[in-house]
Amino acid sequence: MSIKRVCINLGLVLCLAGLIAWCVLTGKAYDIVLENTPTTVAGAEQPALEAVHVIIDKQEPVLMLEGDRIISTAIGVKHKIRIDVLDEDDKVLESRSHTYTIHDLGTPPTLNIPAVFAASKAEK
Amino acid sequence: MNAIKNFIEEAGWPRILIAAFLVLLFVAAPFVNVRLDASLSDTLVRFGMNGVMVLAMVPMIQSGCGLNFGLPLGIIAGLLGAVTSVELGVQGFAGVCTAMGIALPIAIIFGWGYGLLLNKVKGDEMMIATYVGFSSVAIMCIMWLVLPYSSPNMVWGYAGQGLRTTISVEEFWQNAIGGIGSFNIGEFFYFPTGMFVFFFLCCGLMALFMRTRTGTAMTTVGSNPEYARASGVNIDHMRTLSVIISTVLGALGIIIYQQSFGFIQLYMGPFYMAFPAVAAILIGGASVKKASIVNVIVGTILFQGILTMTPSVINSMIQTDMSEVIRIIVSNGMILYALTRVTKVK
Amino acid sequence: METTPLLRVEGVGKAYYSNVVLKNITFSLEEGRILGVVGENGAGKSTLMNILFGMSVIEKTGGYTGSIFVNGEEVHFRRPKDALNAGIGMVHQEFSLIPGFTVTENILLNRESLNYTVAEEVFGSCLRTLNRPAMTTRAESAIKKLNVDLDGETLIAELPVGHKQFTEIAREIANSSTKILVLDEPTAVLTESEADILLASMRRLADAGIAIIFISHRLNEVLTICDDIVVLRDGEVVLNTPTAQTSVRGMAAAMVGRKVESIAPENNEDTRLIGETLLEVDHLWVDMPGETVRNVNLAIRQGEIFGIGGLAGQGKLGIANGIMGLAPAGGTVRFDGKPLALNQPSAPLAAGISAVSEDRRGVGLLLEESIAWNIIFSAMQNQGKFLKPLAGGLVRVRDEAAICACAQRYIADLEIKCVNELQIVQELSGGNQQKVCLAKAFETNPRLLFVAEPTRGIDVGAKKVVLDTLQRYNREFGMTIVMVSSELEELRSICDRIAITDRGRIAGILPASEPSENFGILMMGTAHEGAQTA
Amino acid sequence: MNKSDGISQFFIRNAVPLVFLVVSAVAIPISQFSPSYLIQELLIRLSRNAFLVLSLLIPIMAGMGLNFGMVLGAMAGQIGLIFVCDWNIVGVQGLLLAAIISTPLAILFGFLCGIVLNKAQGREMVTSYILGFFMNGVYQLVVLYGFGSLVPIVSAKLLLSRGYGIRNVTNLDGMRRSLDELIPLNIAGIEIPVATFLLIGIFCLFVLWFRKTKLGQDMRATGQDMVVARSAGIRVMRTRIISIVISTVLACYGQIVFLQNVGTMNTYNSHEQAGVFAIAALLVGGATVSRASILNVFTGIILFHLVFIVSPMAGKYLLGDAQIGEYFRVFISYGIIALALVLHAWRRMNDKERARAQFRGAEGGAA
Repeated sequence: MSIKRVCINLGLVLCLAGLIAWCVLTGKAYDIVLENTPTTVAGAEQPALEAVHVIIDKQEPVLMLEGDRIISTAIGVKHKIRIDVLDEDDKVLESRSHTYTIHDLGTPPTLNIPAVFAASKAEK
Repeated sequence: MNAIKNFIEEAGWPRILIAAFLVLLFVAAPFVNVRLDASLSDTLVRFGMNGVMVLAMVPMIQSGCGLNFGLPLGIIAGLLGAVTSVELGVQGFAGVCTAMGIALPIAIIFGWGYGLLLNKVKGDEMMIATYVGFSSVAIMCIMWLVLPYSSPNMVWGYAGQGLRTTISVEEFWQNAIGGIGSFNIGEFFYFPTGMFVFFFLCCGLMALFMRTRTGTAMTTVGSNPEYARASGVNIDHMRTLSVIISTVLGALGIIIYQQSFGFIQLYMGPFYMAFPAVAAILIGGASVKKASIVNVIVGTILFQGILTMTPSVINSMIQTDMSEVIRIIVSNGMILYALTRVTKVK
Repeated sequence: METTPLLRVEGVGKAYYSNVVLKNITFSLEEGRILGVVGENGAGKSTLMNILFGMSVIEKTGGYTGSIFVNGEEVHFRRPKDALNAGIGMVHQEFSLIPGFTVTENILLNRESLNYTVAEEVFGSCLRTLNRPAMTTRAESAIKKLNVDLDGETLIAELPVGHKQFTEIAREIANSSTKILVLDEPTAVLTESEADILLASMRRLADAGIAIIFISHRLNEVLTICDDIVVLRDGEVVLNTPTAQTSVRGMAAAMVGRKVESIAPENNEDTRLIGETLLEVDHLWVDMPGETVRNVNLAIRQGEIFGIGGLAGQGKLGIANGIMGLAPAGGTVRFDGKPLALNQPSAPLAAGISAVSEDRRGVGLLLEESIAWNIIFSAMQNQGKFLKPLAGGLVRVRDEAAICACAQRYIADLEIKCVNELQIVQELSGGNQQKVCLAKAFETNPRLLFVAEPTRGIDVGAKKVVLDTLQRYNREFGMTIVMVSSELEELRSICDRIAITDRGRIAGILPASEPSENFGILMMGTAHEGAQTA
Repeated sequence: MNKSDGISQFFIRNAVPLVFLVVSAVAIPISQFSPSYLIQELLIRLSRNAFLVLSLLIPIMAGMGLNFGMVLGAMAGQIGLIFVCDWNIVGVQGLLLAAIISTPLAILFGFLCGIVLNKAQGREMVTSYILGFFMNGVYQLVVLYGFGSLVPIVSAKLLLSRGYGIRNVTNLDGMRRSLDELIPLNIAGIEIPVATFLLIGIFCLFVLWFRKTKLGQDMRATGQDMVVARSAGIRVMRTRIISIVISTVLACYGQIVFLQNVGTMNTYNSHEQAGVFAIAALLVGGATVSRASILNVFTGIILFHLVFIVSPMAGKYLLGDAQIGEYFRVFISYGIIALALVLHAWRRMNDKERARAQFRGAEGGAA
């Protein structure tokens, strides 16, 4: 068996492995629990938000009122979450984004909206 | 040692495994609270119900036409007879006889045409038979809707026309043959004497036929068509005749089946009916080229025994109904074995 | 100038178990020469070629003795591939071509020109693509060497027989390593003009340096084209000479001329009554594959033993099969003055003609059934024997007792060696199977019996029983017998008259007492045109 | 051959597609479907089925007839899909992964099938057919009893309530039409599954290319005359097995493509349907047991499914009963296979006769 043949075969095997990895990493769908409940971040009390639109990646916005717990799905490992705080007329008051990987969220993956909201504020 | 080896070679592993499996089931039955006498009785009833259809395989195998996967054609003839008999409202033994009387000429005509077709496609009979069977079932589905039957026992209530998928023969001729001379032993054991008499009558006639000049010629055609031709036998006639006999037996077989079962199943009912019959005769020791009446009897008992015993025994053992899967694997595995084995011998 | 010959065969012998078929064969073949090999059927030609080509049948039956040299080096072929590698190409009698492929594809079958593809790095060389232009060029050059008009793009199925033959030869030439070409009766299927073209191509190939071994039954062709001639008889080289030093007659005599012990037929004229014409055959043609009968006229007399001989493929077997309705036939056959329907196997049986087929296992026997069944079947089907009434004559079933009795009678009479009459025929030896075939035919009490190749593949003892039995039935019951055989001496030993077939016609009919050479000349198809008489 | 003979030959050769053309020409107006609906439906069915039907081509080339054993490939594909569903991988990635995991399975099945068929030479079709049934039993055994007990299945959504065995219907929502809609294109309200067609196109090119390879040539040789091919040194048995393996693998991909379009999977029935409909469609396209081309595939799918779509409605308007149309299409799927097999066997016998007659004629001429 020539070196060339070995190289090509090896390359193909690597490609295949890469493909599998890519499929699993970008194609796996996770159920994420979204909570809009009061929580404590670094000692600071974060109250639940009154009404927000939660947008994960490019999915449809999910409306969450105070105290809601919703199960949503996210495909892939890395996600960008956007939180739009709404006023009484459903107008966007403030919009904040946050990036996270699925492994940051623990099992089952849980995302606390006030915490994310606070964290992204801290980033700014 | 040698004798055992010979026996295994002769019978073939699958057959021995199946027989052993059945024995095991019977042995295990009392331990899982399955009544032996009831199971035995069930097996016998099913044996009587299916025996004639298995017997229908014999003439075609013997004449070299292979396994009759086209059995549904005969079954359709039987169904037509049965349905017509119910339409006429004949009851009891006379009803069954009417059904058979009507089915007979239809089966002969079907078998004749089917035989002519098979003579044109020598070597490919089995595959074509399968699909001839399937398509005839499909076309009859249309016919059941269209044919002018009107008995309120059979047509759909709301539409007033088109036959129902299952028609009860309870009021007409359920057990009209099976019930003759039947008796019970104890609470659970029922013996359908009439059905057995009928089945063994058919077997006897078949055995007798096989010993006549024509029957001998038919076997010879299957064994070596060239030899038969050189001896002045008309091969095509013999093959056609065997197909007709097979079709007729299929028709009678389904009527026997129905009178015991209590229902006529129309539409897609006969679709896969050839497969259990084919599997049974193969389990009984027949090959694609040779079959005897002993094969029929042994095969039907083994196959039907497994069909009755697996649901009850296995279910009690593991609380799951695996019988369907076992049926599929056993029957098709057996056919597969026969198909791959015959070429190896050649 | 003395050179090493391209091929040298030295002292080659071969025995199938105890049966010696080749003894001490020695000859050599030089570059650019054509060697003609002639001999009767069974003289050992095909065995010799099998050895040369490394067919597995030789190795399986214990190999051969002696040695073969190619280019001075000793070789021992175990597989056809070895022979191919050594440069020996063989064109068999049966075409080995794929009908739906073009001429080019067939010429280069499994030796195609290929292009590199990336896929082969993963899945191996079988995924290279075909290089059509290169293939066309190679095929064309091979065809050109033959100098025949053959289009590389035509499908084989659309070619006439002759061109198929050329394709076969081109295939061997296309293999550039081919130095020796073996042609096994290449002209047998050709028309005369095609044969001429082939012979011319052979000459061209020889001139181009290829050595050719040419096997043929047409002595004239051998004389015209070959440089040297080897004649085989009974597994021995009886003549090995340059062509110039022999003639058709010389070859024919060498081929058939035994130690002419002239088996004079016993003086039977006084004990036997040869009667009037019983079977009359007029312009019979029979379409039997490999044994085509084109135009045969015969008259067979009541009570005689009539022999039909001739080389394989010349139609002698076709005659019997045609009359028995087993192969499509035409012409007129009259039996006992009444016309006999052809193409209808039951007609001759009903008229009282039976046959013992040359294809014992294929047509003659029910291998998986008992001896008894085999013997009685014909008589039962056609004459309603061995049936007994049951249920007051309503049905008639096999009379097993009578069947067994009958079988036992024949087992004793013909010395069939078996356990009992219920033994499966498959388990019997060839000779005993043949006796069962005879018994089957005798049981129908035929007035005329065709016996085809009755002694083929059976041992000496059985051979004698078979021939003696035939003679006995002829003497005792006056049964007219037509015996078809490739073995001339066997025919001469029991027949009264012998017809020789050639190319589907009767080349001539001679009394059995004629010297062998005369039969040989008839067989070789070299007799003058007027020989075709009835 | 004269001209009228040529025309009649054309009609005889193309009898089946022509009959279907006539049937659909009559039935379309009766069914009262709008052209855009029909086109949309046909496109969907073309994209769904083309792959499955194409997978039949290679065994035909190798002379093994219609590969009824392609259901084995479909089973492998379904097993892949079950796993992917369980791991909750969605979209095209899910399909790709399903294809990757089911490939070795399909190769194994194809290899087994090839070995069995080599043992049943001359009756490959009926054997592969029964093999399909047999493997269906094995499949059920594994999926119905093994999955969730022996084979770990995480997702409770897939399992039967008893805790093991896959449910009768597996939902493929995550992958539903993900390939079809990968490259969206909408012309005049008709959605065109571009990506699927691209894939089909690539595969057609593969088949064309494959015919030109040495292996393809060996397969054709084997298909036409096994004895000659063997004597020429071609490894016949191996070639036959490879052809079945390729077919099985492609059928596996075909089933995945098919199911992503449908969006739900009948765990225990989907594969059974695959074989019959693919074979019927190919035969309707004018293919025979021994010869099939890519053109046959596409004409076949279009004609077969046209009749399939319109027959229930046509039956309803014509006879007042949609059920008749339903049964009619069951009949044509089986009937067409029966007819094609009969025609094939018949033609083979006739050809043999004719070849002999020709031979006889030549003899006569020479005499």
